[in-house]
Amino acid sequence: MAIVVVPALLRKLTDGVERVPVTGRNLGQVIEDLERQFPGFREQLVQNGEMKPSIAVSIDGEMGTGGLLDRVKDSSEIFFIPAIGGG
Amino acid sequence: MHAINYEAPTTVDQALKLLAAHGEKARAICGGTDLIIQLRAGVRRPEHVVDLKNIADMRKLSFSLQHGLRLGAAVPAIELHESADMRRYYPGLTEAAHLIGSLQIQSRASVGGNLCNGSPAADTTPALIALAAKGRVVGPKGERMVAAEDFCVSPGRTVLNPDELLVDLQIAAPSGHSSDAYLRFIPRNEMDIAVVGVGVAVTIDPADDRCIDARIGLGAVGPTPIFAKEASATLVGKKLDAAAIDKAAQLAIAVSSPIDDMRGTAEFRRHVVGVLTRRTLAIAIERARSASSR
Amino acid sequence: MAASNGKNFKVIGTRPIRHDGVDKVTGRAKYGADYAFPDMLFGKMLRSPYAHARIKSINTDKAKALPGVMAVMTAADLPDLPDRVESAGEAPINVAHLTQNLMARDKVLYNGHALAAVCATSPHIAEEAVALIEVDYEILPPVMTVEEAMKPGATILLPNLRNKEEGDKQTNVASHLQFKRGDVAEGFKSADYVVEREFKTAMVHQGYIEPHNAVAMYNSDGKGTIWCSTQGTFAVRGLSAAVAGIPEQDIKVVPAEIGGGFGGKLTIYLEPIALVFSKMTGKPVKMVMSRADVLRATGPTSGSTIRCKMGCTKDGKLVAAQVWMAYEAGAYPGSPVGAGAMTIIAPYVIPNMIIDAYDVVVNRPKTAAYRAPGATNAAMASETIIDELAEMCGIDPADFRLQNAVAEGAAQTAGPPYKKIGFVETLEALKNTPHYKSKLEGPYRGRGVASGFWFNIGLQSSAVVNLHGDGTASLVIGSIDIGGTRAAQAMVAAEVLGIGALDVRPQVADTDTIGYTDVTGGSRTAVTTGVAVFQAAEDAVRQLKERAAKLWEKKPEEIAYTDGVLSTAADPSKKLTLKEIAKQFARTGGPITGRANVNVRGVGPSFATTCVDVEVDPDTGKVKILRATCVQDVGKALHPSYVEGQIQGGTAQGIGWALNEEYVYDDKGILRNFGLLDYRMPTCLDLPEIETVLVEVPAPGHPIGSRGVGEVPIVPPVAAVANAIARATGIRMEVAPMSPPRLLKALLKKRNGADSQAAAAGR
Amino acid sequence: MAKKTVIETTLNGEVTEFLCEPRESLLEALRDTLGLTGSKEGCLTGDCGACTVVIDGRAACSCLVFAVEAQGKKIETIEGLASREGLHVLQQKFLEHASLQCGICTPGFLMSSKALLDRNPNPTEAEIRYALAGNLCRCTGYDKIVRAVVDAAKTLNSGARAA
Repeated sequence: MAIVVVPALLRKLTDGVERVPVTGRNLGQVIEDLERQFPGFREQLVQNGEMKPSIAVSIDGEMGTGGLLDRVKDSSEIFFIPAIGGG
Repeated sequence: MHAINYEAPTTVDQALKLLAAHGEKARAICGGTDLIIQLRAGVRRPEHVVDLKNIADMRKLSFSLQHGLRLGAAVPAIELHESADMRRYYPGLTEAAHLIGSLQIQSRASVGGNLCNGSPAADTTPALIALAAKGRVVGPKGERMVAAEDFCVSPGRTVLNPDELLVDLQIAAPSGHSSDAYLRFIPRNEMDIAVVGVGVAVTIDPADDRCIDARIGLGAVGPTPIFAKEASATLVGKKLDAAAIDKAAQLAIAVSSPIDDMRGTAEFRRHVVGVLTRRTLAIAIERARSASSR
Repeated sequence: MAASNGKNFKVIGTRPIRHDGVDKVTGRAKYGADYAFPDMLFGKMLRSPYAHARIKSINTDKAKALPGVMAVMTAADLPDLPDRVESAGEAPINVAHLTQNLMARDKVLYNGHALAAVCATSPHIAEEAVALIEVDYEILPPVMTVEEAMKPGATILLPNLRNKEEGDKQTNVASHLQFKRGDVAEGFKSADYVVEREFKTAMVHQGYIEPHNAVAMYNSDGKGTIWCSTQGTFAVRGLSAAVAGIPEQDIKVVPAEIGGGFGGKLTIYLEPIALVFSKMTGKPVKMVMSRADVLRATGPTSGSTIRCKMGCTKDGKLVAAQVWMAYEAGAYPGSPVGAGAMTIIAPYVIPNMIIDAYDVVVNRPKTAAYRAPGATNAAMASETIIDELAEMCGIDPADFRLQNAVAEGAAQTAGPPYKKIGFVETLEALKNTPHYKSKLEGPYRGRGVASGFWFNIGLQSSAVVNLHGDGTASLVIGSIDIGGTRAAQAMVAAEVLGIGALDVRPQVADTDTIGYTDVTGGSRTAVTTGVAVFQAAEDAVRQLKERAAKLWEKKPEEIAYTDGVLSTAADPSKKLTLKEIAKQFARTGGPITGRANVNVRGVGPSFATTCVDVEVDPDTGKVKILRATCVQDVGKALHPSYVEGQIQGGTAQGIGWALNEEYVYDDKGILRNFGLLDYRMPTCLDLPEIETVLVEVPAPGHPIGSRGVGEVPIVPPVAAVANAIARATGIRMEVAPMSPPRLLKALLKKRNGADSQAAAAGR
Repeated sequence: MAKKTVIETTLNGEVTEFLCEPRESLLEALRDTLGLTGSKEGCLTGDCGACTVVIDGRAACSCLVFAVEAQGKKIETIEGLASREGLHVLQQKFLEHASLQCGICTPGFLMSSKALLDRNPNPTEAEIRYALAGNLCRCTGYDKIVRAVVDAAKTLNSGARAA
């Protein structure tokens, strides 16, 4: 199963659990599974059918670019990170 | 910028007639490096701008050991530094003029304009005060001489009446063992307005190295440039050792009344007046001692 | 020349004269303000004299009545956009805040906030008319610091801003982020040395020499064109469409040359205003900011308060870090505090850490990006404390960093592991520089070291390579060139095509000519657009092979292309240079155009380590920079001269930030230093020669191995200067800039303290 | 509005006439009336030097000169720096040393440098830095600019001319 590493401030949704095993072949399915396990997750990450622009996703060390369609492997490690801009 | 009329007389008389005609509505301009900025900012709103740069008399810089210096009020600052006489006989004033803004500014701005702009932080004014410079002011009622230390009355205001002109600045030739120096403190190494400026002129007796005469001018530590009388007087007749210099520095601090602003705190300025008075005196004294080689 | 990543490059790494160079040294290059059209009008903004006020009424009658005035605008002439976060350009943006920042609706939130505009036949008349607009303000108390803004019961800037963490109350805290690892309490227990300090850094401006500008022409067919100096034409198109209420597809944005940006020209200020004025008047309209407008009302970067506590063992192993940081967002949310949090300890392996970061609105201009946004403030705190810990351990500051440095596999602050990075290499290279090996002697002199990290970003780029009949190529890209990236892109294409850098003519195209390309920012242009250019050139090469295959009756797989020559192993007699086959394009299928569009995933992050020697005037607190060296991992330098230039420029800006640059507001929240006389950027008399060392640890996944180079060099200097001052005077400065009044105060305090101790000791 | 006056000046060697309002700066006349946009507006207070031109042999900020003051003066701008023979040595050296990034300050630096070398063909680095202190560059850290001027002076003194 893929692992979602829960951001510090969202661990209130998981009673402090940091690493959550999830199922899903893409990011959208993973978030749905998170929502099933810990209701309230979706609204933290998704805004009208898309990843919130303020959140970036790292899957296996690569920054995602396909939003909810980004592929997830069984062995994947997924991080939600604040989006940053440069100068 | 609001609409203006521009006039460029070629004689002092023409200039005076224009100023008399326009009164408060006119403003004289030399380099314009202050005035044009003030017009854009709406700080001054004259209807008529009278350019003095085309008046030949006011563009003359003449020096002789007999008559001293006559510096036309419209002479660009850069010309002081380009004059061997100025560098040799008035190194302090020359340094001060060479510190006004950039070379681009110095090629326009004049020492006379620097004085007439009436800024407490003007670089050349403390140097003029140190040299006991007098300004020749001409108006409809004739001519009067105004000492540099009496010229400014408040920030941006001078003794000039609207119908008067500063034609030139006059400074006596230095006697054998005298010289001057100017230092200012700025956060960067160029381009800033003085946070503190100190001009010093000293004359010493080579026989016993005592001070015959000393004058200290201070900038940016009061509403106008300041002649530090007591600080100057305390040196006269004394051997110019560390103690004497320190006493003068303390008195210079005492006469300062600086303010807090974005360029420095009052506390900082008071401290630096002391520091710069010591440093500037040291330079001027050294120059005066070696002036004998003239 | 042999590349550090094993590849052999012929063009990459050389120093050709930039393609746009002659235009720029002859004054012919056209910047935004240089565009002019017949019958053009000029727009000027009315800006708030107050820091915080409610707009009760605006009367524009007198302004409209002034001869020469063609139109007057207020927020009522723009669509009232809902609170909605969109990703435009590189970072997410709230379009309601965006439009209110361009033209205040019911409240002005900072001194300089625009609330009306005039369009007239001359800029002078427009200025006079602006002065005739009458506004009735209800003045509100200004909130100028994060401390005031976060106090319970603080005056609220934005009524819709609510704190979801604590019972959904109105707040000035726009967001709170937290990063956590291990057990901080346990970590500090295991520390032999612990240092905790609170740092403040002032709000500073990018200081580009060219003021913001825009020229707009709206036609009767409902289509508009904007010429402007921007870091991103597509961002201008998207944001201007939203603010002006004009469909995006009806706007074309033409990139003028740009006179510096450093992040400050990623967003918009004038563009949609000029466009709406053009729509109102039917004439072309030019708007150019004054320098005062630029300083008062564009986006500087955040001032900040950072409490940082770090601990290490006596042999110099970092064991714990605890950080509380709050950044000024300005009038609307969006400070770079997130990046600050993710960079502050990024260079080090620290098993136990917790970082809390707050984005706070205050009555200052809405901040914009500035070169590695947020990272310089953060490094001032962490790198100062690291230096102090190294001193306590008696370990050389470079060695201390070396033994705690992150390398491939180590966890980043947000969790994911680093790939191949070159931090260790920059530290080792520094130790071998003549500068670091030299001895620094003399009173009140000190040497300071600091390091910095920056992510760099990828995003989207498009590139088109056209091959011409003479065997040369033209390159079309959408990435704005601020510092020589056009030349770098041409070199990438030339490398792949096996021709000379000057045989490729690069051109930055408008939004209707090239595919979508994200902003020039995040140090992405040379690197990410470089990937698009590389692939576009490869696409052209693929087609060249097909043409040769056709001529030689072979399969394309049998054709090789090296150094601009086509050949086939199947028949050594057959060879065609690019020039030769170019002559045959017509009879082999017509012109060849290679193209590529990319959305690049991981890009290589950058590390820099800077060493600064200073001399302090103990009587005035003035700091002289004696020598400065910056060592940076650049992956692979495309055009080394411009890479060095980026490093020197970033270092210079960092030194300005360290010594004298700061926004000075009075107690009413009015900006006092709104000109370049008193906003003191370094002149060439304030800086020494800035030495650079380019370390090349190739970035994995990049065809050339390049890393972004533009931003990271600004991260270390403030801390490096602080550390140098500490070594020179024994004083740890906690406020940037370390201006003469601040340093002198500290020097006198220390001296008097010493005196009173001496007195107490009866000496 | 005061009515416009005709100004006659020698601009880059050519006798030139233009109309201007008294409140217009020389910079405005050059850029907006004469279409010579090589001189740049950076601050309008004489602090950045981007508008530097040479008036009667001396560098000046054209933003702090009224256009009417140009009457009878000899004015050189960046547009006049290169000749039919090619680029001025300073221009060539600025390119070779990569002395520009965004390029907005470059015309001002070139004109200040020209004014310096015309008066002092053999300046020290300190003299160069002093002469350029009135020109702000935010991109380069100045280093490559100073190198270019040093090199240009050397080339001029060696008698060689670029292009």
